[in-house]
Formats: sequence, C-alpha cells, structure tokens
Amino acid sequence: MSGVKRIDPRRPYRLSPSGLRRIVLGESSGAGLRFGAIAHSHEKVKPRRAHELAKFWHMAIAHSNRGRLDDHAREAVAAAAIIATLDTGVVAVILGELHEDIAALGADRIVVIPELDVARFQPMREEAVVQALLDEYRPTHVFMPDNMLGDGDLGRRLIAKHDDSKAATQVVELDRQHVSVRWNGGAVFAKSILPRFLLLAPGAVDTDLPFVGRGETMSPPQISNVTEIYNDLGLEPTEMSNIALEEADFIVSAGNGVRNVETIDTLARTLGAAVGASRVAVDEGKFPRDKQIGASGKTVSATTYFAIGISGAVQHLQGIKSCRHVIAINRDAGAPIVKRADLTIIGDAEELMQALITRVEQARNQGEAAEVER
Amino acid sequence: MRDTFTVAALISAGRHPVSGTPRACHVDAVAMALGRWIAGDALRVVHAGAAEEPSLQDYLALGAGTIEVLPIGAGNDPVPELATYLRDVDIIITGNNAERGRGSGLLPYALAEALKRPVVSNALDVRLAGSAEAGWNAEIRQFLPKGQRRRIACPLPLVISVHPRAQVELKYAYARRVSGRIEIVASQTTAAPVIAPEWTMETASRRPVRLKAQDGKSAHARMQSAIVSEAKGGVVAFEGTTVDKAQVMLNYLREHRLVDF
Amino acid sequence: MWVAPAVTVLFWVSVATLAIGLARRSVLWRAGRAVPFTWFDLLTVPKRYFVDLHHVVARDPYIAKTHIATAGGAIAALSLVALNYGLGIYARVLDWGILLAAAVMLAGTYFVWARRREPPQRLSRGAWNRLPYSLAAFAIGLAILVMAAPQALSLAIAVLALLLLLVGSAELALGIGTGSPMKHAVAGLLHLAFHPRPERFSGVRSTALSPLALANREFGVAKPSDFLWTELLSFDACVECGKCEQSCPAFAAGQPLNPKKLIQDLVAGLSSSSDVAYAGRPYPGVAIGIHRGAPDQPIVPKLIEAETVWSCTTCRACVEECPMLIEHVDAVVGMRRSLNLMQGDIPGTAPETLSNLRETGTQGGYAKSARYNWAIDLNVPEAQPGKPVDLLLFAGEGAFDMRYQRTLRALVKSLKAARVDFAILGARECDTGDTARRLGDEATFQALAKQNIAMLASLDFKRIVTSDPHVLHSLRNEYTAFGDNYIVVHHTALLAELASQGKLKLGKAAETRTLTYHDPCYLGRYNGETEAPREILRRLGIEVREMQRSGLRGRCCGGGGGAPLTDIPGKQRIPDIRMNDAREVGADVIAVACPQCTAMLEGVANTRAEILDIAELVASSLEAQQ
Amino acid sequence: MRYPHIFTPLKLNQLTLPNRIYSTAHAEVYADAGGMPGDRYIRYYEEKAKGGLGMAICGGSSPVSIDVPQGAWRPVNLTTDRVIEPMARLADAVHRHGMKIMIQATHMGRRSAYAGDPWPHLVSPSGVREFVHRGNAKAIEIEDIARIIADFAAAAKRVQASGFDGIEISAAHQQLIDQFWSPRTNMRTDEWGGSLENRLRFGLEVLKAVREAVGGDFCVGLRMCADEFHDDGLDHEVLKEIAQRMSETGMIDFISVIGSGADTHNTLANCMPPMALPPEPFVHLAAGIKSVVSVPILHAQGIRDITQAERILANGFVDMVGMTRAHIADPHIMKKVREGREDQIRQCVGANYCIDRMYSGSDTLCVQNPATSREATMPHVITPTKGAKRRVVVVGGGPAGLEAARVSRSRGHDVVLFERSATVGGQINLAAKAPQREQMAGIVRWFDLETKRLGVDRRLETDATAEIVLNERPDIVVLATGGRSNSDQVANWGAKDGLSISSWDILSEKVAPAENVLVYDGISAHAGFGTADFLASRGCTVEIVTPDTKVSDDVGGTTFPIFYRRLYSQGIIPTPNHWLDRVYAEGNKKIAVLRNEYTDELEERVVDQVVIENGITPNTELYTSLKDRSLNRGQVDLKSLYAAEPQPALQEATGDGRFLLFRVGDCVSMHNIHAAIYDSLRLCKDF
Repeated sequence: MSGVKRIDPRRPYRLSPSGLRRIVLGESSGAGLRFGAIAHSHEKVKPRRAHELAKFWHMAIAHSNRGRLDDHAREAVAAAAIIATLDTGVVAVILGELHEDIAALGADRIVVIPELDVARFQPMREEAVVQALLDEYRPTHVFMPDNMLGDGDLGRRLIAKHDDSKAATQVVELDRQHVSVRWNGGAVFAKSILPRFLLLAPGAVDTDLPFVGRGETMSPPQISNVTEIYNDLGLEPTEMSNIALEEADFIVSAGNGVRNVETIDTLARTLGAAVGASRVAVDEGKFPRDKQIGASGKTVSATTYFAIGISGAVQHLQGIKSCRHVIAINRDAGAPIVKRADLTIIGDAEELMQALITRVEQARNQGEAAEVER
Repeated sequence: MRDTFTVAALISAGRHPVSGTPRACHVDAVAMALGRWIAGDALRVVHAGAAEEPSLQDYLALGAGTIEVLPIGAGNDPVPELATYLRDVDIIITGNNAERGRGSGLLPYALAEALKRPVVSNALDVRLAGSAEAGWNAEIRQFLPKGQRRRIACPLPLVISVHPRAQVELKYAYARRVSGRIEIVASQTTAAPVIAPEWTMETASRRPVRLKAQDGKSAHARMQSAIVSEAKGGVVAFEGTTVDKAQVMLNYLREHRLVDF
Repeated sequence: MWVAPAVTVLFWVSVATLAIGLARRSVLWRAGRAVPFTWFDLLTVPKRYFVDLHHVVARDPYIAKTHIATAGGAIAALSLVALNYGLGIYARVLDWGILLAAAVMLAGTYFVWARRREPPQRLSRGAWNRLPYSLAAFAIGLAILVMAAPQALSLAIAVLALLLLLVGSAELALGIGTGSPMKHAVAGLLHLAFHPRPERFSGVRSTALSPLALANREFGVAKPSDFLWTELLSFDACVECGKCEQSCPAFAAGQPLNPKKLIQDLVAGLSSSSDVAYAGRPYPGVAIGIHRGAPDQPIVPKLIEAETVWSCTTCRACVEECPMLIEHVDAVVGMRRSLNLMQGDIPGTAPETLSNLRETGTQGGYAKSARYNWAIDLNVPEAQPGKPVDLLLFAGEGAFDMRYQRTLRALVKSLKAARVDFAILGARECDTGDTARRLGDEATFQALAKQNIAMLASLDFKRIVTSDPHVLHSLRNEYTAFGDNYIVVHHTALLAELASQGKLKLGKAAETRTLTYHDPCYLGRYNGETEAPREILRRLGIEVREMQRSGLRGRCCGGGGGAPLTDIPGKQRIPDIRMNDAREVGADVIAVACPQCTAMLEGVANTRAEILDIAELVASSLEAQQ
Repeated sequence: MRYPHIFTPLKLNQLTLPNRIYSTAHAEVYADAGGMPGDRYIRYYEEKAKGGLGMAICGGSSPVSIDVPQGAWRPVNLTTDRVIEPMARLADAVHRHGMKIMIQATHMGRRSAYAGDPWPHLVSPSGVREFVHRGNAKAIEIEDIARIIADFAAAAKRVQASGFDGIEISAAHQQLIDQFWSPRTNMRTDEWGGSLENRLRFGLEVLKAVREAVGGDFCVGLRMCADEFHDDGLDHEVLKEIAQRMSETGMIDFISVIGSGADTHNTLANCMPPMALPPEPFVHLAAGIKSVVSVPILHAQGIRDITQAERILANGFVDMVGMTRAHIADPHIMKKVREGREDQIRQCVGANYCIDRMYSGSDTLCVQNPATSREATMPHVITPTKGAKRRVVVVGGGPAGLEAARVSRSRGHDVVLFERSATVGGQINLAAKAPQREQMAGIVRWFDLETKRLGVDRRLETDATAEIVLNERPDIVVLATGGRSNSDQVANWGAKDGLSISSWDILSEKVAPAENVLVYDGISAHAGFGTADFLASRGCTVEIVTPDTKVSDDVGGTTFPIFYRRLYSQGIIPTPNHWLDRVYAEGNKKIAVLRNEYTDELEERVVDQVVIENGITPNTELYTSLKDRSLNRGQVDLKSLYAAEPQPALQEATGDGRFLLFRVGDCVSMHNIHAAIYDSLRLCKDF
C-alpha cells in the first residue's frame, strides 16, 4: 500500500421520494447510500385520452399485416383518436390477426376479426362484418387507410353502399371540422366539411400520441354465412429480384463485412429477397450505385431487412427507418446497427450466411415434404 | 366467344400531368385496350361528358372505333345515367382513377352498386372462361403492392377497374383518329342534377398540414426525438455454433411470419 | 454465207425479246403510284450516268474500269451490230469495230470473272455468278462470227460461235423480261432518267423526306403498289453489289436489316415472287425463302418483317454508297409511315416517346418551360416578339439531358465571348418532330412543324443556330415544305465562321491527347457539312486522326431514326462498333457535334475514349485564355 | 433527367435561381478590418459561384447597428456606407458565374459579449442574460427600438445599393427579433411584449421598414427557427403560427428555417448538426412550416449529399436545400453533379472543424479541404504541371500521404504510395472507431476513391524501407509516416510492463476492454473522450482523468456537447485537474496514482485497466536513413512554403539516384488532419 487515499470518484446518493437522485452534502456513509449511475427514469406512463363514457363513436378500420398494423393503418387509428372529442370513443376494427397492443394508438375498443386476413380476398364477408359493426356503433366518422392492400377497396365498397357524397378518399389533410384532398392530379387542394367516411392518404397523420385508449378487446360480431361471389384463386409467387428496392418487402443488404458477393446473392435467392448494399460496399465496386441504401442512396421500407456486415452509420440507418424487422449479422457487438436491430447475430458474415442458406433450404424442403404428406 | 357477352369501356377526359394538354386518360386508355383484348371489335366505348372533349380524339386513334357519348354536364353525377345506359352490358371496364376532377376512384364502385353487381379493382389482366350455357366467369389478375399479384374469379356481369401497370400495348394510329366516330346518345334519365357537396379550392402551393395530437412533450423530449437515432435494443446472440445461430434467425423469421416455410 | 443474216435475225429477235420483256416489266413498275414525268427526262441519262453515277462507282476503281470495259464494250459492240447487221450493211470495216468492242468487253469480263472467283461477301451469287461466262460467250461468239473469214469458218465452229452469241444475247435480251441480272442495264438507265429525287443531280444534297398529304389519307407504304412507280423502277435497277450492306450499321450490328436484301425483297414484292432466288447474305437472323409478296399484298410481315423496317437508323450510308443511286431510306420511312399511321404498331419505347411528343412537345415528357433551365445562370436573353435579334438558339431535346447541357453551356459561353447577338427560345420551343418523322409518325411531325413555324413567324431574327444536326435537318430541309425557309446553321459552322472572322479568338487547346472526329450522319451525309468541325479543330491546333470511315462516308453511331427507341436487338451495339473504329486509330478523345452521337458513344460500356463536343473544346480553349 | 428537382429553377420575387441548392449564411470570419469583405472573402464566394452553386447567402449575423460588438466573428459591417463598394465587388465577382448572392442582416440583441469594440451595453427586450455568450444586456428602450428599426432599413438600402440580389433578415438563433418573439426573453408588459401580437410587433416593424426602403421588387427573406427546444421558449406550433403570420404580410419572399434554438451549449450544437446526429434531423420542422405558408421554404442542417437533397426536394419537404458545410468541403459540388462526377465530390463529414474554429474566434477552415478560403494561394483544382514529369514516392497512407499522392498525381507525375497496413487512412481509421465519430471515415473515402481514380500506384501492406523507396528511382520522396502512440512518454505509467495500455490498443481492438477502466487523457482533444466513449458503449465503467480544466477542453463548441451528452448518459466519471503520476499493480488490479494540479495532493484509483491517450510521437526512422542521401537533406524551405511558392530545391536536377526528400504531417510533429493535408497541398501543388 502506498498510503495514498483511495477514492471511488462516484458521489454517493440516495433516492428522493420522487425518485430523483439526491445528494446530501456532508453525508459520506450510511445506510441506503448508492453509487453509480442510475438508470434513466422510466418513460412516464401516458394518460388515458378520455375518461368519460362514450356517447359517440369514431371507427377505424384496417387490415393487419402479419399480426401488426403498418404505418398507414396506424395513422387511421390515430386519426380517429386525435379527432375524437372527449365524449367520443374510438373503436378499431382490425381485419386479420393482431399481436400488438393498439391502445397506444388511442383505440378504446378493439375488434379483431382474425379470419378476415389481408391475404384473402373476401370483400362481401368483410362488408357484412363491418356493416354489423357500423350498425352497432353508428360511428360519426369512419377512418381507413387508402391503400391497395384491401382497405382502399373495402372503403370504397362501403362508401358506394352508403352515400358517396359523404366521403373523401386520399385525404391529405384533416382536422376536427375539415378534410382536404387533391384534385386535378394534385394541382389543387379541395376542402370540405369532415365527411362520414375518410380514406386517408399515407403520411397525413402523426401517430405519436400523448395519450392512450382504453384498449378493451371486444369479441367480433357473429355473421351468418355469407356467400362470396368472388372466388379468390390465391396469390401468385413473386420474383423478388425483379422488384425495385424501394418496393421490395424483403431485402438482404451487404456491407463491407461481406467479402463474397455470390454468397449474398445466393442468400437473397434462397430467401426470395432483393439485394441492397451499404455505401462502403458500393464504393468498393462490389455493387452498382443503384443498390445503395441510406440517406445518400435509396430509402427502403421492407418488412424484413437483413443487414449483413453493415456497421450502421447514421446515414444508413436513415435509409432503413421504416423497415419493420431488422436482423443484423455483425462481427462487432458495439456497432450502431446492433442498437437498431431487432435481432443481431454476432459472428462471421460469410459463415453465418452459408449456415442460413443451408438451414433455409432444409426448411423449404421439409415444408415441401409436409405439403406432399398433406 | 365474343357474341356471348358484351363489354363496354368507360373513358374519361385526361390531361397530361406536366403540360395539361388534353389526352386520353392513361389508365382509361389501358382499360380500353384491355377491353379490346377481351371483346375485340365488339367492345363498346362510352364517355359520360361532352362530345367536344378534345381528348376523345386520342381514344379514337387508340382504336375506340366509335365512342358513345352520354352528354353529362359538369358537376352532375354521371352514375345514374351510366347505370341506365349500361344496364345490359356484361363487363364494364374502366381505369382506377381519373386524371381530372376528383379522381377519387369511387366511380366503378358507385356504378357497381347502382347496378347491383360485383366490382373488382386494380385489374392487371382479365380472362374469360366458361360458355353461354354455363355462364361466363372473369378471371382477373389484381395488382397488390410490393410486387404481389392476386387472381380472382368472378361471374358476369361485373365492373372492373384497371391498374395503370396492366400490360397492354397502346397503339396510337393517326388513321383511326380520322376514321373514328363520335356518337351522341340521348339522355337516359330525367334525374335532377346532384347537389355536389361543397368543396372549396385552393392552389396546392403549400404542404398539407399533418394531423398531430396536442402532445405537450417537453422541449428536451422533442429535441431528443429529432437528434437521436432510434434504438430498439433488440436481442443480441453471441453464443452457439453458426448452425445454432442460423436457427435463431430462422426462428425469428418464422415467429414473425416473415417467411412461409 | 448464212452467218451474217443469222446475226441479223438474232439481233432483231433479241431486240423484240427485249422490247417484250421491257413492256412486261414496265407493267409491273406501273403498279406503283403515278408521278408526273416527261420522256425528255431520258435526255438527262448520259450526264446522270457519266457524272453522277460514275462519281459513286469510281470509288472502286477496279470495278469502275471493269464496268467501263464490259458495258462500254457491250454497248459499242451492240451499236455496231445494230448498224452493221441490224440494218444489213455488212461492211467489213464495221466488223473491225465490232471486234475491237468485243475484245474490250472480253477484257472486261475477264476482270468480272477474276473478281467473282473469290467474290467479297457483299456480292450476290446465284445468277450473277454466270455473268462473266455469258458475257464472255457473247463477246467471243460475236468476235468469231464477225471476224472469221466465211471460208475459214467450219460449220461446227460457226454453229458453236452462233450458240455462244445466242447464249450471250439471251442473257442481255431476256434479262429484263425474266428479272435476271442484266435487267439492271435497262432499269438502271430508266431509273436515272426518272429518279424519284431528280434534284440529286443538280448538285444539292437531296435528303428531305417528302410530306404526306394526310388530308388525302396518304398514310405511307403498306404494299408494293403504294410506292411511286419510279421507286419500284429504282428497286429493279439494283445490281446487288452489296455496297449498301457493307455500309449498313444495323447489318454490321447483326440486326435483322440488310439494305440490299430489302431492295431485293421489294423487287420480289413488285414481281409477285419470293426471296427463294436471292443469293446474297440474308437479314441477320432471318431465314431466306419463307417470305413472299405481291404488288397488292401488305409488305409487313409476309414479305418483310417489321423488325427489319425498325432496325434502320436512317443514316443514309446505303444511299451514299449505292452506285445505282437507289433511295433505301425513303423506302424504309415509307413503310414505317404505314405501320405507324395505320396500325400504331411500333416497338420498344418509341410509342411512349411519340405520345410525349403529342402531349408535351418534348420527347421525354418534360415541361417545355424546363428546356432552358440550364441557361438560367448564364443570363441569356429569351427571344420575344417585337425584339429583333440576329441569332436564335434552337436547343432541341438534348437540352433536357445533363450531359448535353454541358455542350450547350459551352456553346453559349463561346457565343458570348464572340459577342453574338443571340437569344434562346425558352418555353416557346417545341420539338422539331425529327424523331417522329423518322419513326413514320408524319401526323405528329406535321403538327409539331406547324407549331414551330407559327412560333418562329412571331419572332424577328436572321438566322437559327442549333447544336443538334437533327434539328438542323428538320428546320433547314424539311420545314420548307410547310411554308418557311430559314437560314439554319450548325454550331460548328457558326463557330468556324466566327473564328474565321476573328470574332472568336481560338488559342491552342490544352487537349494533347489523340483525337478523332466522328461525323454525325445528319450533319455530314444529310447536310454535307464535314469541313467546319475539322476547321475548328485545326484552329485549336488539334490534329484529327481520321477514322477509316469518316466525312460523308462516316459510320453511324446508331442514334438516328429513332433506332435507340425501337431498340431492335442485334449481336452487338452500333456505338460499340464505332468505338472500335476510334480504338483502331488510337483515339483517346472523340470529338462530336450531335447530342445523339454523344449519348450513344458515351453509352459504350467498357473503357472508351472520352467524348467531347466541338463546342466544349472551343469553350475550354477560351477558358484557358482567360 | 437526373436530379430533376434540384435543377428546377426557383423564383424568389424577381430572381430566378438556376438550381435548388444554396449555401446559408454563416460566420466566415474572413472579413477585413472594419467588417469589409476583402480579397479572401470574395474569392471564397467566387469559388462557390464557379462551382455552379445557385445562391449563397453570405455574412452570417451581419449587424445593422453599431451597438453590436463585431470582434468575435468578423461579420460584414452593414452599419456604414463604406461597405457598399466592397460588397459590390463581391456581387460582381459571383454574378460573372451566374450565382445569386444575398446577405444576412441582424441585430444580435443580448447574443454577444459586451467585452469588445465598441464595448457597448447590449440590448434585449427584458435584459435577460444570455448564457452561451455571457451576454449581459439592458432592457431595450423605446428609443433603441426606433433606432434599430431604422438601422435595419438603412442596412437593407446599402445591400440593395451594392448590387446584391437580396437580404435575409435573421429572426433565428435567438437574436433580437426572436428575442422579442420568445417568452423566454421577452417579459415586457408594454406594446412590445405580452401577447403574441405584441411580441411580433418589433419584427413586423423591421420588415415594414426594410420593405419600404428597398421597394417591392427586391428579395427579402426571413430566417427563423422552427422549435427553440426550450420549455419556456417557442415551440413548433407557435413558430408555425408566426411563420404563417409573417408569410401573410406579403412582405417576405422566402423563409429559411432552422431547427433548434441556440442560446445554450446543448441546443447550439444542433444548429450545425455534427456527425453524431442523423441526416437532416430537422427537415420535419421545416416541412411543418411549409404546410402553413405559401412562400418558398429554404432549409439546411445535416444535408450533405446530393441524392439526399434531391430526395428532400422530391418529397416536397422544402423548396430549396442549403448545403453550407458541404460547400466548404467542396465548392464545386454542382459542377461535378452536372458533369456526372458525383463520386469525385469531397463530401462533408460533419466533423465541424469549420464551425468549432469559428466559435473560438478563428477563421473558418475545412478539416479536409485546405484550399477553402485560401483560394488566393491554394488551388481547388490541381492543374497538370507544364514542367518535367517526375517520379514521386510517398510513404504513408494517412491524410498527409494521401493528399501528397493525390496532388502529385494530379500534377501529372508518376506516383507510388506505400502504406504499411491493408487500408489507407492512417489515424483517421482509429478516430472513426469512436462511437458517434464513424463519419470520420468519410474523409478517407474521398482520398481512397480519388487516388484510385487518378491512378496512383498504391502499394498497400508494404513496409517501405530506404531500399524499397530508392529502388523506385524517385525524383521526389515525400514522407508521411505519421507517428505512434506516445503512451510511454512517462516511464511510471508502466506501458512497458503492461500496467497501462494506449488508446490505440483499445480503438484498434487489439486489447479487449476490461470492466473498470481509467482513461487518462493528456491531450484533451477528440481521441481521449472517444476512447472513453468506446469503452462505455461496450459496458465498461469508465473514469476519464485529465490535467485540463475540463474533459475534452480542446474540443469545439458544437462537439463537446455531443461528448457531454454521452458522458452523462453513460455515467462516465469526469475527473479534470489531475495528472497521472504512475500505475502499479496490486493483485489483478491496477492502481492509478493521480496528482491534483492545484494542490499536488495524491489519490488512488483501483481499476482493471488504465488506458492512456497522450497523442503521438513521430516516426523518424525512415527519414533518418534517407536524409543524408537526399539532395536537400530533407529540408523544406520554410519561406517558400509559407509564401505558397515552389520549393527552390525543385530546380535541382533529379533522377539517377538524386532525389529530393520532404516530410509532411505527423511524422514531423503532431498536428491535426487539416494541418496534415495542408502540409501536403502547399508543398506538392508546385511539384
């Protein structure tokens, strides 16, 4: 021992009744003293939007996609809640399975009809179910995303059934009193009073809400058999390599951690994905410039994004902002992509890609075998 | 085949998005070409509006042959007229959005509703199967986003709205423009003009205002949301063999239904 | 002795055969549309033959001399036979003349034979291969018959000689009636007399397409009989020498076009036959023997595939090379017009371009007001009615392309340096319609032409300058048919003029790399301007390393006639071929003078020479002086 | 058409701008004495004009009144008619190349320090002190208000008289106009305070006076903030309302929007977003303003890439994009875009060397482009030599070596570049390892692409010895061999015994981080905190010790707030004012002995790892072995070098074993990136 004071430089503190760090001058030891940084206080719990009993209802209707709502659908629910007055409740009608809590979007009641999945075309059944709910709730306003996934179609069917003069499609702007839509190919805004049916253009609503809804799950209405005049013959398999990156739903993307371009191409083929690249990989000449993803390249919105050997510079992260599931393969657990990713596998990119290719091929073959048995 | 069902293409006045020049509304022209593909020369081409509309000339050049014009004043609802006029037509085919006016994409639905028949939207191609005795079935390939396509079968009569990406060749021949004819059809109904809901116009020189809840977020929180990249804090897998790790990835994909195997 | 009378008989039989043949053939030609003509036109033949035609033929001295010997000998011999035997003079002195002529002809046929022993690929075989033999037979037979003393002539030899003469005469006399090779002699001479572009012979470059009277429902050539009869006649004049084939860029690129075959197919069409007998190289990738036609049957696709018609770049290299002065490009455009106006059937992205032209007045579907966006920071005045200006700048479609904007900006800087009083057209400018016209869309071309003519009529100017040879061609040569004549200069000509007047002080360019100059077809062949660009380069102190095919005979870049739009696939791309030409002379830089050439040559994928417009070289020289 | 939105002209009043990219007003710190734009100032903007920029707004915070001290950032002095003539020269210079130019005019109010000529009493609506500039102010009087409004009008008239294309009135950065707007600074109870209408009065009066002075056809814009990010300040919704009201007056022709207030260290760092921030962090705020006004919206902040700019314009977020720092890094962006040479653009990385220098009162310089603002002597475009073609051997692929190779090659010489490691970049590669500093690699990216494009003979993974160098038969040898970590400067730190390791060991991942780590930073620049941040982000408990008065004391005003955000959020313990005396082992622990600078008192820390950042010491081995063999004995003629003239030694006949030897960058003595590159440019431009 040198005889020199040994000091722990962290100042001792206790927690105040309100949970703040409290440092008492002069206090150097004693019970309850703590050292070290405290974890950031938890995010405040958001309040309920309305506590009154609902006299009126707003209804949001949207299809889910793989158990979740996409941004556009979320906007419809949020719009219903933002526009709602305190005596108005928000009922969200979700067609298809739902595996997330949408009370955060302001939904007071949630009606999930799992069998009306977006993958199936069954508009008559959907219309019947929604009609039953419209009859039940008599909503003053109905909000739907105006998309080509089925909501735009269903919405127009409902509007045609009711009264198309009380409707607006591709709504770009709305408040409690008005809607605006674009006419003449976008040259003018046309403004009118808030109609009963609103099909919203994407991006019209900010879904960041300061409140939550009650989030009660309601059982779906029972509909006696509806004979569907339309016969859904199913989806056609898509060839991902033909799809523009901006439109692709599944992307595998290579950074400078990827040495072998062939492997990533094989992986993309195996998974049915489009191929993208980071700027570094493009600079190295491994990929053409039009494959570059990021602020200085393309902005993508795939449901699934594999970032392989990509460290995740802020520019790159900007380009994948609206990707829903980000899976990273990286050697460095400290890389920024790890914070963004939903799942990160630490290891060598080449080895992991090979292993994944093998595993997926196996799985596919097993799947085919299972199909045959059935 | 073509004797056994009738097809009418519904066309609207178009304007070039950049120059504003009158032209065939692109998606309606595509619909007309698709209609021609189904029905050949028996295709009827119908326009609700003014016979003087200059863009009709383009439709003639694109092979309309004869255009039947239902005179409808501006601001009037064309649906009742069209419904009456086309009540015996088996397939009404039209574009999914007009280039002028509201372009709301509601017309095919309103028309189907008025005629109490099914409607299929965003068609990329249409094939007919069946016979006069057994009844005709239309098989439609439907556009879905992200490269997906769906096939739907539906019995006649029906209304089809067409997606602009439908793969048809538009063949513009000047000689047909000269030889084509425009015929004005007598008014079908005596329905009074619709009182259009009140829309006020504003030149679109600003961005639309985004609907946002009054959130009362703290200044610091607002700043953080702008300057800090999103951190999800997802799962990180360090351990295991590469095979195990591949399984972890596959499990994730399956759990979130991102793959179908 | 019976020999002399036999020759007389043979002569008159041959004349009669020829007359019948000619009559039959002319019936086929007259299936074409009427066109006013006078028989006095026949008087023009000697000049047209010996000057204009010979000018082309003389590019190949071997065949020129061969042809002079063979044809000259034959014609001299025939004339003398006509005199001596036809009229029954039987003068011995004339026989000496006949002998001399026959000897010359025989010498000629020797060289024909020699060439045909290992003939170049471009030459057709088949019936053409027997010509040296049949013509030699004629010369030898004739020589023997007229010169051998009757007593020295055994019957066997006499009969043999007579047979030889008979064979030779048959070749000459039956040729026209049966459509065999020697028809070119008569059809060729008549074609010279009744050429569809007579102004070609008055020293001007006749390259403008003739307008269609759309109001009269003239919609181009759908069937052989839609051609003018003079055009049908011109097809019959073809000697299948294949000079056109050799010069055709589309053929070289392996696209399904061979101008020689095209003309021969049209011959088959006018004579209701097929291409079975065709003995030259085919359209690349298209089999021979499965196509046939008739004067009143549609040409496409039974006689000629549409892809053949759409492969042409309208570069006129074939026309430039044709010793028979046939107008292949007119035929191609004629057929395109019908396909376009009657059926609207056009491949590739051409339909989109044409609808853009109709709907926006630009090929790319841009706002016309955006055409001069590149000029805003250059502070160039915009032409206004009532504000006189010396020079108008007509930028063309290249103005929307960021690459060509560099050329235009360089041009503007040079004009400013030379203190030229000029103005840009701004949103007034409409596409000239050149591309539409080459693609057969005469209706759109005429509509655009009318717009531009009305626009130009509202402005007060002396001349128009353009950096786009296609614009130059339309304004200078083709708008005249619709009412107005403009003085239009290409930017290279203007810059050369300014330099020679001392208004533009050109110093030595900093460019030290090896440079070659690529002649744009629409500047060179269409407008005869090959000198001004070279003059500028000389003034810049740059030595031009000429490519093998340059000047009026320059090789096309592949960008004309809407070919990049119809985009008919071949084995390679035309600009790649041109880039190889540049590589052969070791060029690091290719100087160009056309937006299409720039785009095509810059589109070459691998390592390539740098492409710089003449205007860019001028501007960089000016900058270096500052 | 490529970049169709960027190259769509924009009309502002009577002006037509050729493209939608501009550079925003920034404090150049280039003006001559008395705030007159001089030769350096004019050349700086002329270079942007040559480069094809659509418009520049110059003179960040140029004052209209004399009670604003002008020493700190040397703005253009709009208070006197003397400024008209030099401004006219500036306008002429840029107009020759088709660029439009405007100037920002302002009154700073309290946003300044009184301690500078003319030692004024600052004014502010309610006399509230400003923190960042230590700005003490009196409450403004009615008479002052009238005077300043008139000053604005007079200044605008001067701007117009000089031939400028417009004026931008600043109501951003919490200067006087927005000091009136904001309840944070305006507590007045008279007609100039209280209600929003009253608070807006001063700005509106200014606009009225300006408009009256310049007439209807002169372009007048307003710069304003879109969210002050202070709870007691103006938020986005209020500022939207203000923008709408301002737009509706019809007196302004554009609004240029800036996200974030600027009167605390933490908010100020947002204004010129450093590399740690995501791209275009505040574009949503500008878009928010655009949704309520009909005048064009201009916006900058974190837009460094042309594709990014095109996308922002295509989405209709704003009407014109500012790329200010981007043009400091490369004034020829637009020309390169026009010519399809995007990959040759030297892209700003957001290192903020420029702005951090400005905040310390120095002239604006670019970390990676030493030619910027030195246009009189340093070329942006290297032209080929007219003299002999030489063989140049460069040793070392760091920034100095890369620049030497690039410039020499551009001069037309044969260039061989030796680099020991497998990649070029040298110490920048280490700097880029620090969290939030990855963008530093962008500096290397450009050099990497350029040296490859130009055809420099790059010999990577080659440890050049004197023999290897001389085998190349060089005419000129440029040594840029850099240095090595100086963590063994003090023997008691125990580097040799493995008691301490260097920051290089950590950043290069040669040594794995331990649990409790003491980082000793003897330099106080970016590397020390970068290392601490690297460790903390990997879960270590970190204390950073420095003898300086505060951690990262030598890091500029827009960078240290980023460091401190991370320091506090990760619980890094800052211990300034202490020296590291020695390190010794105790069991498996390391004991660091610290000495207080001011009391000399010692104290100890028990940690698992001691990491030392102590700068570098030059590598001189190769120099020593070559020096005596070279013609010039390795000497750089300083007089010529500093005068930007050719080295006299270049006159000597070289070849056949006769060569010149020069040293640049850290292998002479430790400098920064800018200095290293500048060393090479000024030396090699005359090769």
